[in-house]
Amino acid sequence: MSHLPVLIPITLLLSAFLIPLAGYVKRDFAFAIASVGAFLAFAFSLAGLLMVLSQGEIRYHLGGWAPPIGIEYVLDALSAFMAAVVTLIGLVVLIYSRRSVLHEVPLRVVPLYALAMLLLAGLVGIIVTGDLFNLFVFLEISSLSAYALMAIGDDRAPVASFRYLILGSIAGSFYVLGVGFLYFSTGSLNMADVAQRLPALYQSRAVAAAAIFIFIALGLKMALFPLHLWLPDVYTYAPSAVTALIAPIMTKVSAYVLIRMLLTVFQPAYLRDLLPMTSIIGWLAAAGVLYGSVMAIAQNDFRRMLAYSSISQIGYIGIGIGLANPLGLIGALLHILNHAFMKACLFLVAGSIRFRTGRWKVSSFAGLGRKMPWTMAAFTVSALSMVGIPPAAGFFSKWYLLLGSIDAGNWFLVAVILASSLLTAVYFIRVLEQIYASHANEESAPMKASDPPPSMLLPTLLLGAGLLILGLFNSAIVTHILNIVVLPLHRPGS
Amino acid sequence: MSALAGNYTYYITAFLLAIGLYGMIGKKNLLKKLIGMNIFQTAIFLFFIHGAVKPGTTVPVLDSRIGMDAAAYINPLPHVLILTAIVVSVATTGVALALLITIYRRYGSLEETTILERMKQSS
Amino acid sequence: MRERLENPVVEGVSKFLVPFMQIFALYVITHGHYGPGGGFQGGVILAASMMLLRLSLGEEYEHRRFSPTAATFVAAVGILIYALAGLVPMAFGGRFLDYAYLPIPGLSSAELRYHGILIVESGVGLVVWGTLVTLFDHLLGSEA
Amino acid sequence: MTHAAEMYFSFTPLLAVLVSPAAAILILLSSQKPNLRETWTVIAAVCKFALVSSMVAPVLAGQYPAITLFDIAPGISLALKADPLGVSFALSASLLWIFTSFYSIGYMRALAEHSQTRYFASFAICLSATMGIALAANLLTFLIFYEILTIATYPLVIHKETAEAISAGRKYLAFLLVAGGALLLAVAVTLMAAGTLNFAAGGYLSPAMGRGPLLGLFILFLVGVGAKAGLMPLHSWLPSAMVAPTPVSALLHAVAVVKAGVFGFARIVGYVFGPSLTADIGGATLVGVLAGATIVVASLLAMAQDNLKRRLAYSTIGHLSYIILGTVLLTPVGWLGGLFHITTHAAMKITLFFCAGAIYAKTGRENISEMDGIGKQMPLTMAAFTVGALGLAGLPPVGGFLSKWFLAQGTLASGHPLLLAVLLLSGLLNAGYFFPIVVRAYFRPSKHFERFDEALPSMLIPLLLTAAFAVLLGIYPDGIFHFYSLSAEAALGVVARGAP
Repeated sequence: MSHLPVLIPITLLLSAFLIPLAGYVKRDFAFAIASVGAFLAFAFSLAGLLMVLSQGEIRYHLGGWAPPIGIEYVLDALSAFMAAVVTLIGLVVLIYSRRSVLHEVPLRVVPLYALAMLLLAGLVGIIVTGDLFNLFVFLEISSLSAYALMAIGDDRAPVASFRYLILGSIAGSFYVLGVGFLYFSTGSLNMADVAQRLPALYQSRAVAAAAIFIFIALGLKMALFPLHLWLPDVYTYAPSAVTALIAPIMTKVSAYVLIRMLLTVFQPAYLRDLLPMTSIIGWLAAAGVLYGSVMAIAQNDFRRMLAYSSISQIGYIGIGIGLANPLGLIGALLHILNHAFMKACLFLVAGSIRFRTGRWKVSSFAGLGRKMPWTMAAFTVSALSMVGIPPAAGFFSKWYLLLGSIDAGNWFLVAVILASSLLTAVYFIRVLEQIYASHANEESAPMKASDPPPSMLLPTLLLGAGLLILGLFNSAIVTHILNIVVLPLHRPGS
Repeated sequence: MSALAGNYTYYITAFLLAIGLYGMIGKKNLLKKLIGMNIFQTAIFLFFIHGAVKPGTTVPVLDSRIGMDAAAYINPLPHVLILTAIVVSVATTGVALALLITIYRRYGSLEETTILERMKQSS
Repeated sequence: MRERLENPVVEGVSKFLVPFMQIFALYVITHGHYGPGGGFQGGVILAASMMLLRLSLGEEYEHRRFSPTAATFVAAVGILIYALAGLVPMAFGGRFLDYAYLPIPGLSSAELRYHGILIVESGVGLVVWGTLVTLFDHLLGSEA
Repeated sequence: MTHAAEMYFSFTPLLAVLVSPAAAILILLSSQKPNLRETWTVIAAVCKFALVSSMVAPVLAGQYPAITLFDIAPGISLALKADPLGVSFALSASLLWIFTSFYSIGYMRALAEHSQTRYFASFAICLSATMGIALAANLLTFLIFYEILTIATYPLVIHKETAEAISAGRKYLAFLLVAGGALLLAVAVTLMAAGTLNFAAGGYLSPAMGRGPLLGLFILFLVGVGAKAGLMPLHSWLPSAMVAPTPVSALLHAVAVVKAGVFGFARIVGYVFGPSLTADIGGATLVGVLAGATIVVASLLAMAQDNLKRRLAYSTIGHLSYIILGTVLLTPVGWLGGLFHITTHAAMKITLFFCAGAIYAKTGRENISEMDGIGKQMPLTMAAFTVGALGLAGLPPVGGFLSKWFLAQGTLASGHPLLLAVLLLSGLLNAGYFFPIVVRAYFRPSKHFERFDEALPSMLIPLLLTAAFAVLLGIYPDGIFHFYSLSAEAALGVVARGAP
């Protein structure tokens, strides 16, 4: 009997509460506990993933109460994969964060780490839980810690955070409302149980309402266009380390829930064929892909550019979900992984630049290529990956999405995917030109700068190198993990 | 008429949801937005509690006169869920209020337009 | 820093209310496992009583009686109790939070469950109490 | 063959690809020591050529070294295979890299250029990508190296870091990334339609897909590789990119990058669609018209250029279309002419670029109108230039004559005498834009160029050698490196099966 499903969130939760205690003794303990906690959680996730792959899914009944009465934690290929991604990114960013946090917000170190661990615990909880209402609780735990984390930033951060809080609460409420409809229709909150009872109720309007409410909620949470309005400010004004933690994983976890709903709770056949939900998601996502890219081109603030780029990249994930065919979903899942790596790497680079030079305007980056060669190398790799240049990882998620769109015969999405690559190239090439080929102008007066200390540089490089490795060996991930995840889409009648 | 009467909680719920949404989106004052959020969440609590109701039953506290007959009690689960949701809502409101206090200290106002103006001035 | 309001009505009413709130909170926590209530709710009431004092009597005065550090400590102890109640059964062959496996001699598994949930509820109550007061102190007390 | 020898044999293509990235890393690490850094470049170039040339004999004997590395996507492996077509391209690129390495060292030092480490490292990556393109065994591997080549060339294009260079770089990326997107889509559609991406001589797409969709797919491929190949109307990045340092223009914009486009086109016509399908769907006619127009228009535009490198660029555009034309003639002799022209044109054009670079490094002059009488100062350079010009105009004994001769035969064999006229006209136009340069250099007196003063030996010797190589190809086409046999073998392999 394996306790892994529950150990992952509990480790994080425990360290979240130990941090303030230890932090009062010595500020550095906060960082140490956070790192150890994240490392353990990652180790458990990895072990869980390996166990799931070799022995099949692990279902864990909390307190020994069997569902539908008790709460169940489930590690299957999908949740184990996501848990591993989230904890890995969390670990890398936390290791990076120490110097950056001390530099930017020295007075808030202890609460920042406590909240960061709470955030991770919430996100991992969302991933492993098999209970619809428990998911809401974790969703709110992660959101609350995110609001507080984001508010620790410069002057505008609290306003951005408050806006996010209002929208996030709407999302949370809509989710509960949807769950309420599901519960009153099926009498159960356990995902597997609900899934079994739903097919008989597909004609029910209450179920349709449930699906709509849940999907609006998740669309808001994952910043799916046009529900993205909260995102740019939040990413721009939060401390670098916080953005680097939130940007790569938080919206992805909502995308995960969407996929979970699509595959496990509602059957693909329902959302794809009976309610045209997936195609609506697909169209919105396509609009978001283009909108995000165009807006990113117009930005001069590096972090804001990355924020809009996130909206666009989330659109890719949305396209994959919208396609709701095996190749498309593989693309979406792979993009969750790849984009987590890319965005984490890019925001770490942004943090390093801020750490060394205090700058964040693209137009003031001239000459950084010589000053911070390693950081900029990592940036270059992730930028190329964002554009979709092989063999960097970003290429392959686009590859599967493209195959999925062709498979679905949706040439509009094909055009969107290709066009967005080019738009992405436009805004990244602009930065690359500044970094490597521009000479200092008055805005970027010559500066003293160098690569950040190893504790910041190594995580950045690790992510950069990871992009190439993920790219070259994506096939292993796809065949061994993602193919299992998308099996429900192959089932007859779906 | 009976359809209206039988479903009146749903209408109230929808009405409250609309008020809450209006408050969150239409009002320019951040505190009023927060109040709107609370109304919105309350509407949802109401919806859940209504879903638990069974006519002619009593509160789900073990009563020796009724015994173990589950059908004689209202469904306790939605209450438990909503209790949790209320706690979550309280926590959210708490964090929101704290944010508002910080904002007020920095900008001296909770009116969105004023805040935006002062942001522009400071940058 | 919250200033003391210096308003006799507010101070008097709060001073009068707080003991009742706290006793009610303890009742809610300890009766949670067989009636409406529980650690979460009781903890909130307990925290609310503390906040009321902080608001009405001023933080400077109130911090001397229950400091922010103490609040954090309470939260951490609470989570420790909760985690132990959850993890100890795992060490004895049960699942997380499966109190029937708590190693307390002389009790049947039903009784173990009955008392186990009380332990957990007390832990949760402490956590919620401590966390809310900590949040309150952090977000309001110190100027950022 | 023993087991170990077999292992080595199949690893040769991989090593040929990997030599230069390894060199790039060493180059980056030794950025503070110019001599060491440039030693790495030369060693890598020689090793690469040795590796490629070691494959020639077995390939001609029918043994194609192949290696399948691992799955890059489910069911599609990262695989390399050295067939005659690939080896002939790899061989000319790697041979000319040796010359270019020496030349680059001289050129960069003579002009005391900045960022030399970045320059040499990018160059090495470009060559690696070119090898990958040449030896790719399936479309996805091809695509990956194709995109790497696009990106690795970018730092070389913007090397000067002037506003002009940066805008040329943007133009370059705009064209090539769009083309890359088209190619990506084409590859994806091919995979979904045919279920495989492995190249097969004679093509593997089935006509069952329908004529219209197939033509659409063909056009996507054409856009994908046509932009690199400078096929009109996708050519305009190439003259702009001439702002790059001359060795870049020489090797990349005459040998590696643009030839990768042409080579890719040959791969797609010969190994994906197959000759008969290309003819059936009307692709051959379409490309024939485009290529014919490109040849004539590019030659006319070349005449109007005063900047020597831009004139060479337009000349390159025209000559690339010779090769494209050769492949869509769909006859063995036409293919032979086209493929052989890859090598001969490379040798001749690189000579011309080297000459242009030598003149620029020595005198700082780029415009033809300023080169009156330069033959007196740099007689050897101009002699080499003359050889290249003769060859491009299609005159014996330079290699260009032979390839053009085969192409002419091909046009007749496939029954398109109009195309023969295009070739002949183009020969005249070539003469029309090259010979005036030669005439100015030798016969217009000028007081600026009185003394004999050649460029550095490290620049002069490579350009003399490439000129000699161009002549060698003309009089002894099978030469030491069997370029002729490789082209012939490749042409037969493709067209003998499934010719229309």
